[in-house]
Amino acid sequence: MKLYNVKLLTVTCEILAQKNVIDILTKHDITGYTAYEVEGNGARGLRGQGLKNEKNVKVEVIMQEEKLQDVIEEIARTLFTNFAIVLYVSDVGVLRTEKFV
Amino acid sequence: MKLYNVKLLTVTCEILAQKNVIDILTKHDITGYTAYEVEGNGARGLRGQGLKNEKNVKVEVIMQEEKLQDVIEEIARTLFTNFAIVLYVSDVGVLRTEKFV
Amino acid sequence: MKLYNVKLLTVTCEILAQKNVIDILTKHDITGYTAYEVEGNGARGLRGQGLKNEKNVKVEVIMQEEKLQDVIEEIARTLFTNFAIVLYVSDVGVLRTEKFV
Amino acid sequence: MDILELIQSNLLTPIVLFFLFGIIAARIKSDLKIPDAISEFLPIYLLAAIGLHGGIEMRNTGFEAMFVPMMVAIGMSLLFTLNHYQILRRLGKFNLFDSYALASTYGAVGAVTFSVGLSFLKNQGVTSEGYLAAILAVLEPVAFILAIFLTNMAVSKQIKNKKKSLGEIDSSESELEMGVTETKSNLKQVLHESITGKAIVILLGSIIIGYIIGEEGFSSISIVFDELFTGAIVIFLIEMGIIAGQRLDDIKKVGVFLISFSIIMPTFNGVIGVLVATVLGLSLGGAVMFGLLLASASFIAAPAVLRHAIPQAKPSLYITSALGITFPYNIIVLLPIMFMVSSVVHNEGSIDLFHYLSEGLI
Amino acid sequence: MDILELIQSNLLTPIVLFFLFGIIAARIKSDLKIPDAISEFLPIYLLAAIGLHGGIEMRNTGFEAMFVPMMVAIGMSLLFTLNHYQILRRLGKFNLFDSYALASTYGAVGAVTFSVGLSFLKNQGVTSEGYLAAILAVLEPVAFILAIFLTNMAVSKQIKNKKKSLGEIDSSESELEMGVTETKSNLKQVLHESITGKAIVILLGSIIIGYIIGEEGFSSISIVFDELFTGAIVIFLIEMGIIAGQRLDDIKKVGVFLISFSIIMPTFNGVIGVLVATVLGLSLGGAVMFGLLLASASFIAAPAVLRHAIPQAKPSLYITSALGITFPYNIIVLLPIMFMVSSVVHNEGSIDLFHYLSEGLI
Amino acid sequence: MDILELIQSNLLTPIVLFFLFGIIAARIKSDLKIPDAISEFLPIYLLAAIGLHGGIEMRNTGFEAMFVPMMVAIGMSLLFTLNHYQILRRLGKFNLFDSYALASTYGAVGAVTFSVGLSFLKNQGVTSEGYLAAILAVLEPVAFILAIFLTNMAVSKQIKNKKKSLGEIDSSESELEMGVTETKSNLKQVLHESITGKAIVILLGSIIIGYIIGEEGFSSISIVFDELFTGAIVIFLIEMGIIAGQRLDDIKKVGVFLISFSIIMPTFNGVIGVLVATVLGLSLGGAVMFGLLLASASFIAAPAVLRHAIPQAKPSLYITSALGITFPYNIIVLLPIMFMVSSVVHNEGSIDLFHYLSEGLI
Ligand SMILES: Nc1ncnc2c1ncn2[C@@H]1O[C@H](COP(=O)(O)O)[C@@H](O)[C@H]1O
Ligand SMILES: Nc1ncnc2c1ncn2[C@@H]1O[C@H](COP(=O)(O)O)[C@@H](O)[C@H]1O
Ligand SMILES: Nc1ncnc2c1ncn2[C@@H]1O[C@H](COP(=O)(O)O)[C@@H](O)[C@H]1O
Ligand code: NA
Ligand code: NA
Ligand code: NA
Repeated sequence: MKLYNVKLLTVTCEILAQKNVIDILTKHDITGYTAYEVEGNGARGLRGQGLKNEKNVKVEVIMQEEKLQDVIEEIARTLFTNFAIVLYVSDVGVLRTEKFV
Repeated sequence: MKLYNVKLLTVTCEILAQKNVIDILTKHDITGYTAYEVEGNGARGLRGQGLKNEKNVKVEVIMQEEKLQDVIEEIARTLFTNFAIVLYVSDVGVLRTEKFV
Repeated sequence: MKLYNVKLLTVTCEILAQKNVIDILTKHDITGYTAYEVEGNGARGLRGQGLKNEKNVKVEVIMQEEKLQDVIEEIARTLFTNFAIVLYVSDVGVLRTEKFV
Repeated sequence: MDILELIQSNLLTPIVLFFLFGIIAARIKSDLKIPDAISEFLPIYLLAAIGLHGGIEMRNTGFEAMFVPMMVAIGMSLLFTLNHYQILRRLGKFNLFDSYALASTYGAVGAVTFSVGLSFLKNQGVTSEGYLAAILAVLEPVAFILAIFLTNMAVSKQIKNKKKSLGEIDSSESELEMGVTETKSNLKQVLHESITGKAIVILLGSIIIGYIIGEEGFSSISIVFDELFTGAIVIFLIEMGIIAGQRLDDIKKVGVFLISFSIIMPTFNGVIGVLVATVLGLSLGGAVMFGLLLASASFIAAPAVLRHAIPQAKPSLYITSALGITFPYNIIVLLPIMFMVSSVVHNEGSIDLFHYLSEGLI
Repeated sequence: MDILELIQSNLLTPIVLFFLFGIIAARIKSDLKIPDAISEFLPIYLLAAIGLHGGIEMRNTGFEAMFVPMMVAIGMSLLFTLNHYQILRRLGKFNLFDSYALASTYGAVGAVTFSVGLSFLKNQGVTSEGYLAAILAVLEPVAFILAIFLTNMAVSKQIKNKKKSLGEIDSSESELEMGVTETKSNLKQVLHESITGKAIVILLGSIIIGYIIGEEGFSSISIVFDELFTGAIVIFLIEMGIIAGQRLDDIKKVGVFLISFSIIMPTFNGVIGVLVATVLGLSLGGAVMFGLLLASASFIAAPAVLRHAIPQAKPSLYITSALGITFPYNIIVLLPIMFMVSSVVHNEGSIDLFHYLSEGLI
Repeated sequence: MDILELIQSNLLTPIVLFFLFGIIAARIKSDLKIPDAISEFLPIYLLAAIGLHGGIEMRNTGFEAMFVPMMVAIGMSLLFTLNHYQILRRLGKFNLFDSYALASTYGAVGAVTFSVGLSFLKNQGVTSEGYLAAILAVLEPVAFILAIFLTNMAVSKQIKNKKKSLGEIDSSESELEMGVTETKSNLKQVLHESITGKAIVILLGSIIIGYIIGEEGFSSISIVFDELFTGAIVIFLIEMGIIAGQRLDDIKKVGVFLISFSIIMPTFNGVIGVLVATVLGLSLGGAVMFGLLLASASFIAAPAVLRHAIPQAKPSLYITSALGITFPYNIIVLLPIMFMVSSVVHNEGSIDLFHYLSEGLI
C-alpha cells in the first residue's frame, strides 16, 4: 500500500496553553489531533509535579505541508513569548491523505 | 555507534481496538510494542472524555521494513471501516536491529 | 519560517531507569526533555500492569546531532545489559535551535 | 402519595439532584470532571458492595428461592431481546447490526441503575431479595450472547446467499470460510470476555464472599461497603451526569424513533417485570428491582462487548440512547412508577390492578 | 488562652501537622506523592461538602441575611484588589501584568483555606453562618474579572498612546485593532471560564442541592460529605505541603518585597474583614470565616484563569507567594489571630478593641 | 481452636477471601483492575493509619520500652539477611547479585503484610504494642543497606582480583577506580533513597504526628484513619491478588529451591521472632507482629531500592517469590501459626512449647 508524505507537527506545552494551540488549529480548519499529558524540563523549569495546571501536554497533528507554515508561524507568534512551549516537525507516511487536510 | 534504519509504525485508535491491533502484530510475529492512552479528535468526533472505553490509545511499533506492508495492509483492511483509527509510519534509527524483527 | 534539523532521541525504558537516563543527559549538559508513562512488551516481557515500579516510561530529547553519539553510547553501555530499554533516533525540524543544546 | 408526588420526592434526593447537576455542568461547558481513576473505581466498588450485600442476604435466606426467578429473568431477557430486534429492524428500519446491538443493550442490565434502585428502596424503607444481585450477574451476558449469536448467524446466511448468487468462485470461497471461522472465534472470544468482564467477576466474587463471611465477617468492612454506599453513588452520578450531558447533542442524531423506543421499551419491560415478579412471590421491593433489571439498559459493559462482537454497529446509537435517555428516565421517572405499581399489586392483589394502574399512570 | 497558646494548639492539629509534614517530605526530596487523581478529586469533594453544608444551613436560616454581607464582601474584594495593585505597582515596582495578576490572586479567595477554616472552627466548637459558602462562590471570580478588565484597559491605553506617538501607520493600525478585539474576546472568554470553572460550579451546585434536600435528605450521605471531611483535608494537605515545599526554593526568587506583601496584606485584609463582619452582625465563627475569605489568596483557580487572561504575568510569582507563603501563614498563624480578634470583639464590644489587639498581637 | 481451625477461620475473612478472589480474577484473565491511582494511594493511606495508631499508642505507653526490641529486631534482620545469603548462594547456587537481592528482600519488611497482621489481631480481639510501627519504619532500610554494602564489597573484591590477575594496565586501572567510585556513590544514593522513600517518610511522619496529637487530636480523623482501615486493606488486597495471580506463571521459572525458600525461611524467621519477642516481654499480639516483621518480605519497596542498587539482580526472582509465594503464605498460613505459637508461649510458658508445636503443626 502506498504511503503518502505528510507532516507531523508536535507541540509540547504547558497544559493551560492547549486550548490556544487547538484554537489555532481550528482557525486553520484542522480538526484532527491527538493529545496527552506529559511532564518535562525546559527553559521554564521542571513541569509536571504538583498541581494539574502545572503539567505539560503534547499535541500531535498530522497535516499537509501547505498548512504547516501558517500554523507554526501563528503558534510561534502568539505563544512562544509567554508560555512554556516546544514545537517540532517530522516527516511521516500515511495511507489516507484525505483524512488530513 | 552505528544507527540502523528501521520503521516506526504508530497507530492511534479507539481503546477497544487495541486488542485487534496487537493481535495483528502477534500474527506477524511482532511482539515488541509500546502503548499509552491519549485523547483526540478526528472523523469520529472528540474522544477521550467520559467513559474509559471511549478513550484512544497510541500503539507504537519499531519493525523492519519487510513486515511493514503486510501489517498495515491487514490493519487497514480489518479496522479502517469500523473503528476510529489513524496510522502513520516514520523512519527511525536504532542501535540493535536484532531486537526488532 | 525556517525549520532547523536536529535529532529527537526517544528512550523507552522501565520506570526505575528513568533517573539513570536523565542523569546521563544532565552529565552531557542537556536539561530539556519530555517524559510520560507507557506500557509495552519486549524482550523482558509485558510491562505496565500491576505495580507502579513495573511500568515503563518514554523519555524524549531534542538535541543537536553533535551530542547524540556520546549520549546514546553512554546509555547503551550503562543500561542496555540490566534494564528493559529501547532507544531510537529520528530527524525533526525545530524553529529555535538555541533552545536545544 | 400518588405517582407524581413520588416522582417529585425521588427527584429531590441527592442522587438524582447530583445527576441532574452533572448534566447541567456539562451543558454550560464547565471543566468539572471526576478524575478517571475515581470514576473507574466507583463501579467496581458499587458492584462489590451490591454483591457482598446480596451474598449475606442469601446466606440468611438460602438460595433455593433464587432459581425460579432467575430462570424467568433469563427467559424474559432473551424474549425481550428478540422483541427489541423485531421492533428496531421492522419499525425502526435500523440495519441488522445496529438492531442487534441496540436489542441486546436493552436486553442486558445496568449495574449502576441497579445501585440507584437499591438506594431508592433504602430511602423508601423497603428491602429486596438478596439473590437479585445474583440475577444481575447472570443476566449481564445473556442478552449479548444471544445478539451476537444471531448476528453471526445472519451474517453467515448473507454470505452464503451471496456465494450462491455469485456461483462458486474459488478465491471467494476461501474468503467466505475465513469469514465464518472468524465469526465463530468471535463468539467464543465474546463469551470469554463477557464472563471474565470485570463487572461480572467482581459481582459474582463478592456474592460468594458475602455468602461465606455473613453478617459477622462483614462487620469489620461494613463502614466501607455499606455506609459509604449512597455517598459513593452520588459521586459517581455526578460523572454519569456529565457524560450524559455531553451526549445530549447526539440525541438529536439518534432520531425520534429511537428516543421513543428508549422510553417506551423500558417502561413496558419494567412494568411487566414487576408484575411477573409479584406473581413469582417476590416482595414489594424485590419486584421493583426485578422490574428494574429488565427495564435497565447497559452502558458500561455494552460498548466493551459490542465493539468486538458487532463492530459494524454504531456505538453512538447504543451508548447515547442507553446513557443519555434511558438511564435518566429509569432513575427519575420509571423507578417511582414501578414502585407504585409494585405497591398496588402487593397490597390489593392483582384483581384491581389494571383499573388502578390506568388511574395511577395517567 | 492567649494568642501564642492558640497558635501553638492550632499548630498541633492533624491538618497543620500533615501540611508541615508534606513540606518536610518535599524538602528532603522524598518521592512521596498523593496520586494526581486523588489530589484532583479532593478539592471537588471538599467544595461539594462545603456547599452542601452551607445550603442546608441556609435552608434553616433563610438567605435574606446573606445579601448585605455578600455585597460588602464583593465591595471589599474589589477595593482590596485595587489597593494591592497600587502597592505592588508603586512600592513593589512590579510591571503592570504581574501587579494585576498578584493583586487579583490576593483579592480572590482560596477554597482550601476556607475548608481548613471550617475545620479549625469545628475544633474550637464554634459554628459559622452557612451563607458564607455562597459568598465564597460569588467572590471567586470577582477579583479576577476586575483585574482582567483593568489590565485590558491599561493595555488598550498603552497601545493607543503608542499609536499616537508613532503617527497613523496603516499596517500598525490594523494590528492595534486586532489587539483590542482580542482583548475583548479575552475578557468574554475569561468571564465564561470563571463562571463555569469547576470550583464555582460544584460549590454553587452543592449549595442549591443542600438547600433543596435539607438535613433529612442529607442524612444518607452525611457520612461521606460530613464525617470524612477532616480526614479528607488531612490527605489533601499532605499534597499541598509537598507542592509548597517544592516551591520553597522559588521563594528566594520572589524577593523580600513580595514575601512581606504575602504576610502583611492577608493580615491586614483578614483583620479588617473580621471587624467589618462583626459590625455586620456575624457570629464569632462567621466573622473569622469572613476575614479568612478576604485574607486568603487563590492558588488553584488563579493559574487557570490568569494564564489565559494575563499570560504575560509570571505564574511563578503568584503561585509561589499564594501557595508557598500566604497559605501556610494563613492556616497556621493568621487563623488563630483572627479567631482571637473575633473573640475579643464579640465578647467585649469594640471599645477596648485596639488596646486589646495590640496586647494580643505583640 | 487448633491450628487448622484457626487457619480455616482466617481463610474465611474478607481480607483473605478478596485476595484469593484477585488471584482467581487474574487467572481467568479478567480485565478487573483497581485503577493505578487508587492502588498507589492505598499503601500511603495504610502506612499513615499504622503510623498514627502507633504514635498514639506510644504517647500512652512511652517509648523507652521500644529500644530493646528495636535493637534486637535490627540485629535479627541483619543476621537473617546474612543467613539468607549463605543459603541462597551455597545451597541455591544463585549468583552473587541475585543472592544478595533475595537475601535483603526477605531480610526487609512488608508494610502491607504488617497491615494485614494488624487487622488479623483486631479480628482476634488482641492488641499489640504501638512501637512496632516504629520498628517497621526502622527495619525497612536495614536489610537493603547491608545487602548493598556487601554486594559492593564483593564487586570491588572481584574487580581487584581481576586487576591483579591481569597485571596493572593503565587504562584498565582508571576503569576500575571508576567502578569503585560508582559503587560508593551508589551506596550513598541508595541510603538517601531508602530513608527518603515514601514508605518510611509517611510512616515515620505519621508516628510523630500520632505521638503529638494523641487520642484527642485523632478523634476528628479517626473515621478516615481507623474505621475505614480494614475496608481499605480489602480493596488493596484485590489488586495485590490480581498482581500475584499474574505472576503465578513466573513461579515455575523461579524453581523449586526458591519456592521452598519462600515458604520455609519466613516460617523459620517468623517463629523465632515470636519466641524472641515473647522472651523480650512483648504481649501475645505484639509477639505475633514482631514475628511477622521478620517473616515478611518486601515487594513494594524492594524493587525501587534494588533496581538502582543491584541492577544486575533479576527482579522477576525477588518480586515473584516475595509477592507470589511468601505474601499469600504469610497472611493465610503463617499468621495463624504464629498466633498459635504466641498463644501457647504466652499462656503455658515455654516448657511445653515444642511438644505443643509439633502437635499443632502436624
Ligand atoms: N530539549 C528538549 N527535548 C524534549 N522536550 C523538551 C526539550 N526542551 C523542552 N522540552 C519540553 O517542552 C516543555 C516546555 O519547554 P520550555 O518552554 O523550554 O520550558 C518542557 O517542559 C519539556 O516538556
Ligand atoms: N490529523 C490528525 N492528527 C493527529 N491525530 C489524529 C488526526 N486525525 C485523527 N487523529 C487521531 O486518531 C483518532 C481517530 O481518528 P478518526 O478515525 O478520524 O476519528 C482521533 O481520535 C485522534 O486521536
Ligand atoms: N519493537 C518495539 N517497538 C516499540 N516498542 C518496543 C519494542 N520492543 C520493546 N519496546 C518497548 O521497550 C520496552 C523495553 O523493551 P525490552 O528491553 O525489549 O523488554 C518494552 O516494554 C516496550 O515498551
Ligand atoms: Na434490560
Ligand atoms: Na482574598
Ligand atoms: Na523480613
